[in-house]
Amino acid sequence: MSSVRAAAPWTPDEMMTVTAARMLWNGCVCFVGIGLPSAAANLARLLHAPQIVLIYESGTIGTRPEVLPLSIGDGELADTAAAVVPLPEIFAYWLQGGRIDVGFLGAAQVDRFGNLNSTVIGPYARPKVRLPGAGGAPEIAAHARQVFVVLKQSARSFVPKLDFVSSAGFLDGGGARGRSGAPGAGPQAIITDYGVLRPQPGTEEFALVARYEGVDPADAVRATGWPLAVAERLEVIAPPTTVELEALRALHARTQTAHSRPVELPV
Amino acid sequence: MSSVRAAAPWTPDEMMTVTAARMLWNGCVCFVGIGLPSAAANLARLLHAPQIVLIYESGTIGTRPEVLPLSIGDGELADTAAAVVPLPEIFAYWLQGGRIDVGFLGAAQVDRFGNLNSTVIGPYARPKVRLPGAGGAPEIAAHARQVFVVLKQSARSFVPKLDFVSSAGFLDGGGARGRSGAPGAGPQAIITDYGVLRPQPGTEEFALVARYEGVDPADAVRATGWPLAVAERLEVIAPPTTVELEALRALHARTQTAHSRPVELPV
Amino acid sequence: MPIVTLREAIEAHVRDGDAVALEGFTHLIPFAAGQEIIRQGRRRLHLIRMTPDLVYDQMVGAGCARALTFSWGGNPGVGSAHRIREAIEAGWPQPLEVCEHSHAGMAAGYVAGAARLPFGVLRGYLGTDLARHNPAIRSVECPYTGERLATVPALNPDVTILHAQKADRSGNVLISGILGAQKEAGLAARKLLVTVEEVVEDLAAPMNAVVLPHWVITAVACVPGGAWPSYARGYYPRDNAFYIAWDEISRDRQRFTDWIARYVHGTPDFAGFLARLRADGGLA
Amino acid sequence: MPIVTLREAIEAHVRDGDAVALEGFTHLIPFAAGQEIIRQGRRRLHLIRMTPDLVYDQMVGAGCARALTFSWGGNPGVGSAHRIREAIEAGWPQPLEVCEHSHAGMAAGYVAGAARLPFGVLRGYLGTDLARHNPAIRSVECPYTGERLATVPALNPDVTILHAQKADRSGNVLISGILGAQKEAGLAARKLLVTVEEVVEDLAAPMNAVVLPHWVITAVACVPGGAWPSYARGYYPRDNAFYIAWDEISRDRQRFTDWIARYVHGTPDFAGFLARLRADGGLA
Repeated sequence: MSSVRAAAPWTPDEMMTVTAARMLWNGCVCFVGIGLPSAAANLARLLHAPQIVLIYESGTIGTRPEVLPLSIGDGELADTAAAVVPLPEIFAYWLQGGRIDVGFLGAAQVDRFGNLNSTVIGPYARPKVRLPGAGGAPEIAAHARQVFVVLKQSARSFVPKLDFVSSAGFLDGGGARGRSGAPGAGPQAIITDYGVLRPQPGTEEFALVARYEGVDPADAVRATGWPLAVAERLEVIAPPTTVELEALRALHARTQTAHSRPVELPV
Repeated sequence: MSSVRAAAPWTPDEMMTVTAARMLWNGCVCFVGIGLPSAAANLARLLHAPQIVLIYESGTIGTRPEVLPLSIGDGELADTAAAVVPLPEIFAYWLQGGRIDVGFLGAAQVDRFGNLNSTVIGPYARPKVRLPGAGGAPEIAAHARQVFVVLKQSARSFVPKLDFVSSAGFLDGGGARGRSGAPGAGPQAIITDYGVLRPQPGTEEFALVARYEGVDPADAVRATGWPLAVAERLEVIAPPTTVELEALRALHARTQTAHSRPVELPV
Repeated sequence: MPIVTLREAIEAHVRDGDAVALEGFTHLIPFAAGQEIIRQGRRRLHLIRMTPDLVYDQMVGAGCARALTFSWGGNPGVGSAHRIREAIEAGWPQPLEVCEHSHAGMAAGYVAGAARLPFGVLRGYLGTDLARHNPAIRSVECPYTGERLATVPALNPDVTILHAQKADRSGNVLISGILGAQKEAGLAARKLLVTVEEVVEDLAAPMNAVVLPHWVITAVACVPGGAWPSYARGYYPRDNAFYIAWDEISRDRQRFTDWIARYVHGTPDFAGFLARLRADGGLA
Repeated sequence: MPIVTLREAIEAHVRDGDAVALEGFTHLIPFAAGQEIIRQGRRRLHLIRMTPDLVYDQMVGAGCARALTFSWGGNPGVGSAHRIREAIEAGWPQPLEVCEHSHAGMAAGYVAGAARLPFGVLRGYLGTDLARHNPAIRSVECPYTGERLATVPALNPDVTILHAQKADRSGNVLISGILGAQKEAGLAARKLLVTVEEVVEDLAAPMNAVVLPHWVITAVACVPGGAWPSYARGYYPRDNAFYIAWDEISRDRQRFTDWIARYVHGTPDFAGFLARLRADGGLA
């Protein structure tokens, strides 16, 4: 396989993963969720951030999985961790203890202040769609020094008003979060399939500040349920390098192989 | 050594230890302190209560030491334990969790309601004698299903009024403890060098209910700083059997040998 | 602490209407026990679990539950827990009352339960709608700083059921690997049932390992494979293919009902369940 | 997380006036660190420790401390901590302010400190005089049951110092055996210093062992024997003879002062201390 060919096109997921990975620095303590955040954090570890500390809420601290976990508590995470502790300890001593630099969150909906809904579409008592729920998100959102949100943009996901606030971003903006007593600085980036949104000073409303190569910001605005502000100087995010893409694809390939091995029960 | 000769005289400590050991039953979960309680609990384990569960506040659960520990956290306790857990867990999940059948306590002073002082002689702010302090006692006294107190009788130790309440017995008696919200039943026996005192129904004041062979109850009364009530029918406690004495002395001898081995530092 | 069959353990210790927690966070999920509860037809259970995934999807869909206390409910890495969703969205097979927490809140509830405190404290639920919809989430004022902190009531299940790697013949149980809130949920319960992969002479537990002593356990049953399709570290890995297959099985009421009839009600026990699944090609 | 000498660690990270916790419950007591603090002449420390035994007897007698937070202070299995007693009873070498707890209360304070909560809750101090004399012991009302429960303020030392068996070259630390409140005290602190018996390539920590990752540790120093006369499981047992000998050494002001002068101030470091003690016949 030629690396030039392999690097040629990439999917939006790959672009988002690479963008998220680049935001993580060597030594960063990262509270990781399953899916794209886990891929991004491990990609960072395999490339520019070998000393990144990955913590999964299942209780694994400093884990270095060879393949990506499908669930938040795959055996691979425990087997390669520096420490495996009870789950209540992870939330009390490590997350609430203020030891997390970056928490990753996804959601079904985000609003202009980075508040997230992962609980319900429609009224809580009579849901149109019952989603899995908040899980670790409310306290990750409160306590991580900063939060990165990863979510594809659409009018359904980037909404003017959430059906339910599962975890707090900047609440109503304008300093409301700071006054709420939340220790962490809140969401500092929303990584989408168009680019990156960041909170604006003062208002704390998210605006598009960076776009991927080839993206028309007008498309990002159309894919947003509120009138999305666009920065005057819009940064352009470099496409995935060959090294990034190869590492990510190799990671996914290893993962695929490992997860498709049939399980043999010893009974 | 002839067992008859060995069994002939015994010390008050031996009589107290054997008496305490006999009060423990097979399967009993016992929160043990250092010294005589530890000897008694291990003697019971070696004789009639092989399934007794010994818990030391240092975090060792179900420990089966070959020799007695000098400190509450000797290595022997960890090496022979079913589980070794953090100390905060011992107090939260195991003691406060209501899992202890019997807690043993000593003290410098006891009053007629089984309240104990192990903190200070004289005023707290200007102590005549500053004692080590309460340690685990306040919560052992509150949470163990029952407490056994072990203390030699004298006017200095069996006092009409404590200088300081380190741990609660029946408070002022007459049901005060029950009203205080303490979950455990409180002190159910005080084992002394004269015999055994137990709380009387209603008043909850301790009275002498059993004496060792050869003890004149009038001596026990004279060795008590309050007008000690004596039960009408005073039980007589059988002297240590040969088996008990031999097991106890062998335990102490093993302990002595182990503890006098010189320590060699690997430096 | 007797070592019994799983059938005996469930018969003796799980009652209709009980508050029951099957814990295990991704790892060591007591699937065999959940299916035995279905097989025995328990009803009106209040199910408690941080992550009601397939094990409670089966129990809810089979009609065992009237209420659910949880913090995340889905098919991990796959999508929805369809049976739980349909119970909440459409009341099928019966309405499901929900008491919803965050992971941190629920963990604090188990910790309080294990310590026999009436409530747990956390700096949690800040700015969320969870407290608005769950009246169990309240607050206290710190007597030192004046800060208001969230509280959750202690979780004290009538019965907690865990799966673990090993028990010795006395019934001491060793749990190794990802622990979730298993120990706390176990110590918080009035009764604790444990299924294990094997019963051994000597646990050979390393220093400071997680061991539940026999005298806090109500009954142990030996059920090899009892965590499948989740995993037991040292015995078998997670069967990701079944989690993915479950999405199809559970999406449709009838297909789900047929699956329960054939594989759970149609088999005498978990060994029979695994044998039929293997015969049908659903297991390697 | 650098691996440094103990002298460097204390010089850089322990300041006059700091709140300092040397933890370790009978096991792994950081004696070498306590003596290095004496050697460097630190003053006005607020010493925090559940069981201020010989290590704080030495520091208090040497004049390092102005305050003591504790729950049991003595010479375990032997008797009084004479220097601590004389500081409290007679103000020598200087008055010692005390903040006194029970073990359960102090443990709850460390747990709260590690979790960055402002207070810990326990059903404790019931019917005792401790709360009467320690204004830090307060209460909250349970928002569910109305029960009043005791509270203790979080313990958050400026510096916690621990001794452990091993560190690897990255500074990850393994603690094995009796743990006390070491992990909680370590995570509650603003700075965490650890002395270890040895630095190894691979910790070889068993699953679920207690490992403090390098990034929560401020500095590690390798000090073989650094827990003597307490013990380090796997390395050397407790030197009970020295605990007994200390009773005589510490009973008299002058004899104590001479001992500190000869063995602590008169030696450059802990290796020198052990060598002199051995030369004098005080160590096998």
